Amino acid sequence: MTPRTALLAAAELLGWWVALALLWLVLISTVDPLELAVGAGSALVGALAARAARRAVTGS
Amino acid sequence: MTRRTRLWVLLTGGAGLAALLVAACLRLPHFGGDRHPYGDRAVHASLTRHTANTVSSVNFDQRAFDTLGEMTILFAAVLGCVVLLRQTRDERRARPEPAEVARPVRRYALLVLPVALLSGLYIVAHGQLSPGGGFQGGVVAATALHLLYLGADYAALERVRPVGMYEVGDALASSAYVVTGIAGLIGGTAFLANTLLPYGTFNTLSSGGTVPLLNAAIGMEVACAVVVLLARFLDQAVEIEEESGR
Amino acid sequence: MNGWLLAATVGLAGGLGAALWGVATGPLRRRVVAQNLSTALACPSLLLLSQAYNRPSYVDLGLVLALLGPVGTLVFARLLADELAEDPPRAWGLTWTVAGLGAAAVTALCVATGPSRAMVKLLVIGALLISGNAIASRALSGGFRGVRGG
Amino acid sequence: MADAVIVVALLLVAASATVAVATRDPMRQALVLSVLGVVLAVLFTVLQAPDVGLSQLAVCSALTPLLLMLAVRKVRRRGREREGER
Repeated sequence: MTPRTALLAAAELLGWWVALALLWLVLISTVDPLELAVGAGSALVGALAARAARRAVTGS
Repeated sequence: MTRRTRLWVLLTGGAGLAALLVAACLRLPHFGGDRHPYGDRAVHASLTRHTANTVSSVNFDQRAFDTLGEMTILFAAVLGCVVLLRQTRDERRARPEPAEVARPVRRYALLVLPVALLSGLYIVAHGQLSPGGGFQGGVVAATALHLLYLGADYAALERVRPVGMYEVGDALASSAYVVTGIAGLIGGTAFLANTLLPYGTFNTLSSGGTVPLLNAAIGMEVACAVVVLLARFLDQAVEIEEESGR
Repeated sequence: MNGWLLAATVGLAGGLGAALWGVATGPLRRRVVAQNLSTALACPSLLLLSQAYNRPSYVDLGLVLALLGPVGTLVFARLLADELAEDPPRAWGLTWTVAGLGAAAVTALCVATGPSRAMVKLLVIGALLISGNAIASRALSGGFRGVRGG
Repeated sequence: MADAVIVVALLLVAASATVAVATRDPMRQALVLSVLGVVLAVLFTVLQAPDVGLSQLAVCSALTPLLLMLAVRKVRRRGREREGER
């Protein structure tokens, strides 16, 4: 895990996290701190799944 | 006890049951009418506990014990599938060969997988506010994971989905549901009673006391159960073959 | 007289009726296209119903159908790849007209809801639905040619 | 007006259920079951039961077809292997 690939991985995760957090904001109706916290957590899970899926497919 | 007499016993029993059913149906509230004795009480109870979605309140608060039964039914069904669809001695497991899928389909699968996963988590989290809940969100999240099989091949899905972890997740979520129930006992009230947590402000994520917790437990349990179930079906259909030489 | 409800009823009766007739009769390739179009027609109807009943929470049903409808068609495309290989379905015209209908319904709903996060949610659902159905019909007409074992 | 949509949904469910029973080939029946699921979800939504409609949608749109088609594939493959050996 050279620094470069680590940076790339972090950038990809961050990209997915921002996109999914925005999608969460669109999905919910009322915005309050707890919703944002749960949204951030779910977006992180989604970002990890997205990266794992891409690596699984390209790796094959 | 010839066949004819047995038939007669069946017919009389059936006729009696039919008569009772018709009598009961005649006294049901009118279709689309405004008198709902059970509905009014359920809505009143769910509103007093600040749960916006009455169906979730019935599922996870007033009749939480029935949902415990439903959860164990799903758990037992998946357990039965795992036992039945296991690899027997005379079968061998062939490596699933990588499949070549059209680029747009693969890109679509990789794009929609996280979106569907997030939507599933959204449906589980807002179970007690808007239509949805643990069951629906869990199935959506589990189906999202299988976009990998549809968009690429089974080897890619196997790399991302360690089945053992999902079986543990299934068992953990079921026991989390039961432990939340027992916490009600320890708290001095009844099993699965919704008296532990404050009910929070209406129509927010933290409203409804233990309803969100039970929702999350059911969501995780259903998602893991569906993944384990589909894993066994996919194994049988894609990987496991009979020994050709007799 | 609720215009949205009328539009939803016409969409359901006409669209789903035709999809059901298409999936019930005819060669396998037409049945698969009919199944694909059944979700492409049902999702806008669900969105119209949520506007007709004035309940924004019903939009989540449209969201789930827009996400999982095309996945169902991908399942059929992948597991029927051998049967569909002989005469692959060619229904681009029909798919794009139905997508156009869906887009029209979504834009009408967006105009009705006005600029807000709810409108963005409707646009996201519309985009998911149309891209999903386009990809699904792409998969039906030969997306899984290289797949032997399924 | 609201009843009209209920009548349409009920008719569609009745028709697709009959077609599902009438279709003999399992693969074609899986297709019809998928459409039946969507129509049932619409009926539940029209009868103001969105939670049930959502469960019906979540299960019938992708999960049931996948289970059905995998089972049909396994049975067909086993049949073909048996014929190959005989």
